[in-house]
Amino acid sequence: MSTQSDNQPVPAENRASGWVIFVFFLIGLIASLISGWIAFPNLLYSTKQQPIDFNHKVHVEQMGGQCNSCHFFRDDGSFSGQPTLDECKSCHMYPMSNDPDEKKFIEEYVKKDKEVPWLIYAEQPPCVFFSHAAHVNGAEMECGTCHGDIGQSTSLREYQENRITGYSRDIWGYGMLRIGEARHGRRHKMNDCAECHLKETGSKGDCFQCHK
Amino acid sequence: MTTPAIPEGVKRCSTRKFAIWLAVVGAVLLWGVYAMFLVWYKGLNQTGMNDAYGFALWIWADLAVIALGGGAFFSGFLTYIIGKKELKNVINYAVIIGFICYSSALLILALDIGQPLRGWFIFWHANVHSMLTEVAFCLSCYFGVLTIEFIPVVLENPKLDRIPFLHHLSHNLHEVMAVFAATGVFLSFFHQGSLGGVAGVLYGRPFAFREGLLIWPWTFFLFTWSAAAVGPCFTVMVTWLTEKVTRKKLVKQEIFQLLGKISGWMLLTYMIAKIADTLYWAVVTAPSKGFALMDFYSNNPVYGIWILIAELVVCGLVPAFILISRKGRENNTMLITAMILAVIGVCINRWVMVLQVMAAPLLPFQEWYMYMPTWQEVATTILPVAYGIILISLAHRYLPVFPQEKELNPGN
Amino acid sequence: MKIDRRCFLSLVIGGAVGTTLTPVPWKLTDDIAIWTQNWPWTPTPEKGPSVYKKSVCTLCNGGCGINVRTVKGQAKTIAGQADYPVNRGSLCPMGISATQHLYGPSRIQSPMKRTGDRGQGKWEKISWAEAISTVSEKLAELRSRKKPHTVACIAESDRGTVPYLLQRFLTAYGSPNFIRTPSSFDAQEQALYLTQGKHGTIGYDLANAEFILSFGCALMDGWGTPGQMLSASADFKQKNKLVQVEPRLSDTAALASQWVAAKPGTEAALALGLAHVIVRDNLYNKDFVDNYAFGFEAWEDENGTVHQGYKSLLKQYPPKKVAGITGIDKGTIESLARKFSRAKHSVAICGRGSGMVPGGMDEALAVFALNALVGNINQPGGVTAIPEPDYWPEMQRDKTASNGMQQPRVDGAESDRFPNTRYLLNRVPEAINSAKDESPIQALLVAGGNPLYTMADTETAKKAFDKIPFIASFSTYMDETAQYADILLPNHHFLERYEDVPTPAGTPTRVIGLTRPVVETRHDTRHIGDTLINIAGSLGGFIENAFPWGNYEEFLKQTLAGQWDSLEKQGYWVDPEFMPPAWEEAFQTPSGKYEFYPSQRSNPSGKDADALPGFRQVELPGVQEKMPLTLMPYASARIAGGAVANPPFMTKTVDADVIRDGDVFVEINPKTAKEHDFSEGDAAVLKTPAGKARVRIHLFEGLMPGLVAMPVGLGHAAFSDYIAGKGANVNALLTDVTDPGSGLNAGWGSRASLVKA
Amino acid sequence: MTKQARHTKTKRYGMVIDLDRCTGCGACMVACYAENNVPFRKDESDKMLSLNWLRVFKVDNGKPFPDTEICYIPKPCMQCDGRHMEGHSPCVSVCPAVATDYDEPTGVVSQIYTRCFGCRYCMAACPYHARKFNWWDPVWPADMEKYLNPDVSARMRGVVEKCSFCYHRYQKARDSAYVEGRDEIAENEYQPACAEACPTRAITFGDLLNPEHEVYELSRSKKAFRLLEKLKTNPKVYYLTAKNWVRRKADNYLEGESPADRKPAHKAETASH
Repeated sequence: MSTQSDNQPVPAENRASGWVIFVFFLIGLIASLISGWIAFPNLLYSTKQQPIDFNHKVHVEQMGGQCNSCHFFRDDGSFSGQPTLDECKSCHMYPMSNDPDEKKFIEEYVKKDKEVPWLIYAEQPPCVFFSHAAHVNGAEMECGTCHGDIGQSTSLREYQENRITGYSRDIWGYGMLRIGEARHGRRHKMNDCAECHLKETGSKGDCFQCHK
Repeated sequence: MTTPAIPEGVKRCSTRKFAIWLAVVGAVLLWGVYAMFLVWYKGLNQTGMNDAYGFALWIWADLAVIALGGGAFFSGFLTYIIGKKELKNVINYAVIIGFICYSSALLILALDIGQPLRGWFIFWHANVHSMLTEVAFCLSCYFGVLTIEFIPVVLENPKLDRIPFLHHLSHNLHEVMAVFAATGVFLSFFHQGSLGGVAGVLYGRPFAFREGLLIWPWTFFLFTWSAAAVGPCFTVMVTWLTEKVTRKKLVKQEIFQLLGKISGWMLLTYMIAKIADTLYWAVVTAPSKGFALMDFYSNNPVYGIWILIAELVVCGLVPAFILISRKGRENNTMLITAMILAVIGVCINRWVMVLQVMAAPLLPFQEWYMYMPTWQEVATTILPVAYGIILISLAHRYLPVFPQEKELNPGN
Repeated sequence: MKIDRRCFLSLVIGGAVGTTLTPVPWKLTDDIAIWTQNWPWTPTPEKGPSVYKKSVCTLCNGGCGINVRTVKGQAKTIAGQADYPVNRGSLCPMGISATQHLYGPSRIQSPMKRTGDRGQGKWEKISWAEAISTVSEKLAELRSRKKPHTVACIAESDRGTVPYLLQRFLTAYGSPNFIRTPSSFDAQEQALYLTQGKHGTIGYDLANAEFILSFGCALMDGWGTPGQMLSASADFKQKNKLVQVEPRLSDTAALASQWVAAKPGTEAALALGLAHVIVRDNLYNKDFVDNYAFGFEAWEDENGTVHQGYKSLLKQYPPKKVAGITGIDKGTIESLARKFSRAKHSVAICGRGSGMVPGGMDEALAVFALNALVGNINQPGGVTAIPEPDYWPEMQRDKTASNGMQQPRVDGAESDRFPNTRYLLNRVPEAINSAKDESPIQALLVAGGNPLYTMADTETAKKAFDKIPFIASFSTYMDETAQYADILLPNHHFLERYEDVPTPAGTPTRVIGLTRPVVETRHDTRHIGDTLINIAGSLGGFIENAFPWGNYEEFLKQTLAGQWDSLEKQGYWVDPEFMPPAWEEAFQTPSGKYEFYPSQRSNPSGKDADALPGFRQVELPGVQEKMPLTLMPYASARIAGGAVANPPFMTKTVDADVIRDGDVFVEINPKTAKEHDFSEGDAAVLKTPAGKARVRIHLFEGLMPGLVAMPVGLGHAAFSDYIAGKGANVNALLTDVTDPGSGLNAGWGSRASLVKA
Repeated sequence: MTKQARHTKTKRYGMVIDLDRCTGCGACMVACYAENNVPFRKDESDKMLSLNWLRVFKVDNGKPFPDTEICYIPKPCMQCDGRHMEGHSPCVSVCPAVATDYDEPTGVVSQIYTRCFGCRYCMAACPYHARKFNWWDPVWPADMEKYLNPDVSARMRGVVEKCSFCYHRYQKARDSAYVEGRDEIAENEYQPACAEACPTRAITFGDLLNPEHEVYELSRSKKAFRLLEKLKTNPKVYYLTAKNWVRRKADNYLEGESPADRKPAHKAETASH
């Protein structure tokens, strides 16, 4: 309950002046803007390194310039995604170069018969059915349209993972609130799919087209 | 004992007595809050709902409190738009009751979804065809309006009123209150209606389904009409209860009678429409879907024809006739009884439009589905009642809710 | 410069305004919602290429071909193998949900030994070496005491290489006590032997039959090979060729073109009544009966004694009398007999329920005689004997073993009393419980089946098992019997192992299917064949020599060398040379003919009436006054009634008027309910002479008044929480009723009472 | 840059269930649960708390012994075309967050578990109780997670799920067609798990608009009817029976009405766009 002193008006000379109050407002405003726009994104994502480095460029050159030499369609129309150890082993049973990462690959994975736990930049959540066949064969799209120039890269970039959702940052894109450029090819959020579908096919598509 | 936090010239109970009162009600509130967190943490398996009862006690409570909270918009409509200035004497209380009802409804809605953290999808990914979307938007907006309407009442607390900024804010808000009242009426028309639409559009549920006008089933209009009719009854009923608890007269009897008269005519016209709707449904709609009227009122332990009679006659026509007759209104017991009956009637209506819809079997080889709420559901449904009592207690104690109180209780 | 609380308020407001202008609230709201879409405790199945693998399901003796979809070495879904000659792509719910058993909680994950009391469920993990040596030491000890014949082995089948290895092991070791778990095929196979002189599996060519008269066979609920029967059902239905004799409107009766609700236990009388009409009206196949059958007319033996023939026996079964016994009206009997004899290929089949419900010899012989009367033996759409597989290498054995093999069998099978019966597990409990000193079984190897669940009067069986000092189980699952064992040597799950599956009962062709590993072994289990080879190796001597193979797989490939290519490629092998022999060569009975008068039948009284298949009402135990109702078990395709219990998916499909809140519902006719003052859903206690159980009442018009029908397959106490503790085990309420000449259990039901709980 | 996506003909996938063939064995249910990662609980006896996309009901004609007859009625999601055949199925129109949608190319009513926030309005709207709510977190004991089908996502607590006509099989069949350069998929390429598993071949599945598909004729047969036809939900699941009493179990008839007087089932072709 209230006390007697509360009921007395505070003398004016004991009160902070208007501009001091405004400065405090500004301090609050600027501090929150800085932490929200700069600190928060850094806190939200953890950075992970790929288990071994991989030179796409060299592989593309060696394998005849085609992505589908390693990322191919299976007979049933499903997309193979990352090559399995067996597929890698067909060339890399023994070192083909002096590359330290190749050595590491052979020592730690080939010899131990262990799959490489690649971190997949464009990995979609389990509720998504993404048909590579529809895009690559049906719409005759290039891999790079969505995946950027990863085929020309000589080294794997770091992988950023959203600490809350567990998804790759490539899905949301690198800008916060979808502001700014999408790095590394296109963003892969539903809106991005819908946007392109609307443009190319005249419809965002039905839910089941891409969900399972 | 008067402290400056309490409005001038009115008598309030001792702080100690008030604290004990709050503690008792607070205990009930805490019980509800515990159940609420249990539901949020463990999920809806804490309820007695099942796949036959996707909607149950909570949705009923939602529909009921929103109907009863209709007093706020309808009193506002009468006061600010029709110009029944004498109703200014209850409008504060009507707003507070409305605020309690609507905040409770929102709370229950937040409980009643399987994925509360995705609750905002209803706004962000809204399906404009869904009555529930309409409900969510109108309900939230109207709750905003109610909050704005509530603020000046709060600011009239003597202590707050001393702060010049707040004093001026309060004054200016009062000036534009008619605008908000009008907005509130508009929004209320739609959300009360869309709540009616929630059941009425279910064309796969012959018990609920009603033909309608354009995209709105008749229940859309019936719900709005009944909320307008019964909302003021609930306001009077709560005021009357407050008077009983505080043991003093807070609002003049003429006001009660005026509201009773308006409610009575509203109720009567509503009942005429409701009976016409029921007849059309029983004679045309239900048979077209293969059901005779009695299919919905037999072969089960609860839902007999009594419920229809209770809703339409005992809690519908009877209170309507009492309220439209001068004699009925002038007898306080009759007046209050009629209002309580009307309140029960609208609660029954909301109950059958939710629960009986779920209970009635559709395929001939299925039986009636029965449902028993768990204590968690009951506790969370009582939670708003406790919360309402606390808010009303605080409001009554610290805010000048009833302008006529000083006049009616001289010598304090 | 003064700083007061308004400054802080201002700071907070500034912060709040700023925060709304940052991504924080919006991104967090969205990410938290995405988090709910990706809760780490909701599993994400691993993606990968689908690989389909063919195998054969061994969850029951049906042996259906299956096609398993695997992804990254994990079994995902199971469907019927479209070209498999038995089930032709159809599969029962049990087979479809086998992955649940593979990965489920009822698996025994390693060898274990008991640490608590029997059945208490306290186990200690042990190594395979310890498990093998424990069993071998026990067996060696019994041999050293010259008691190898006190070892018994229980298996679910006596065909195929695994049962063969078990038999071979016992033979080398010195015990005659290989015991197959009981089923209605015991009586049918014996009837086959008595009438045709052949040991083998019975094949019914239902696909080519024009008229099928089923004496209570739950064709749609597990009889024979479930996949095969379900697959044929459309044909039964379309061609209106099925008549079902049964007191309950079962799924099979519902499918039939005619449901003949005979009183339970009177099937033999009905068969005889039909035969009466057929013979009386000269509707039988004269060629077959005159030239290839024996004992139809009266006959004279070598001593000059004249014996009554089948024809004159039938005189005692005129339709009027049969109508009285069976409760079926005379006209129906007459018309049924005519339909049966006039259809081009008629076949009568027997074996109540899914084949798990017992039945006596008279019934089997009476039904067989119907097929003989219309000459439908080794004909399209008829009955054929499928010879037992015979591809086993020779072996030598030592003296202890030879002596052991001379000893009588514990169960009394093949004794003077029951000379034609091969296995009598139902008589084992009595043999043990009535033994004066120590149990005649000192060590029991449970290598299949789940006797402590499936045997009638399970309590008595349990008491007998208590007296067996050593019980080893090879079960894949923690079933009721494994739970009661002393040591567990778990076999691989069938999706992890090789095994051959010979012609299942009922199938009219000679076929071998190959069960093979579709996933890698998940637990520290071992193929039962390998375990046996290990035990033999550790016993040494002639026993070791009898098992010269490195492992089971090697043995299997060697044994089935001729069929292996086909097995590997197609998953099955069909004998291209198998043709049912012509009547001239078909019968190996003493008369060389089909014997209507089974001259080999054990007949202590010497009376012709006891040798011929007459109708003798089985005296069910209990006093009629105290127990006025009759309990009959019924099979349901949604409840596995055999050794292996339901996986959770199947239990999920069971209706709420069969199981609810852990209680089983028994069906009674509303009339019976009225008499006993029951209404739907009432709780009751069902009492029989063997025991009692808490049940609830379900009213069903499709059940004959006076009966209580209870589903088989509930009331498990073992496996996992997903099946244990649901309802009651009907087997525990039944009693063994010894069939006089065969020793088989003829107790198809029990007297019972229902009292309100 | 990119070519227009290939356009295939509009389909209206539907199912015809021959009730005279169904023996109630339950294989369809089990196959459905295995295919669609439907979880299970220790006690499933309360069928209104039991997640099942397909349930087989046993009904009888109510006549006394021995004139009793029984029939099994399998009930998946009816994939309603809606009141005016335009896809406003009872459930689709009420979902406040577009978590359930009418798939235009196929006519399948979709359910997106990650969009659903669990208001259960669709369940209230569905007259067939085809929609099931995840009251609990799904749990697969022991190693049972290993059998989960990667083509179907596991559902989390608090969302509604239902039969999808195994839409993921359609997606896979389309993938296969894309890779082989085909625009259309064959009838047998897309069959839901229940139809494939039905050992008595009582379930037929295909495009109701395609005269070459078996369902086309079957759904137009005199024996064909649909559940609760009078509600005008326009299901795409048809049933066949020759028995009048079974038809009476499948819809509500007023006194004096008989199934025989009924107009034939709505024809799916009116739905073609």
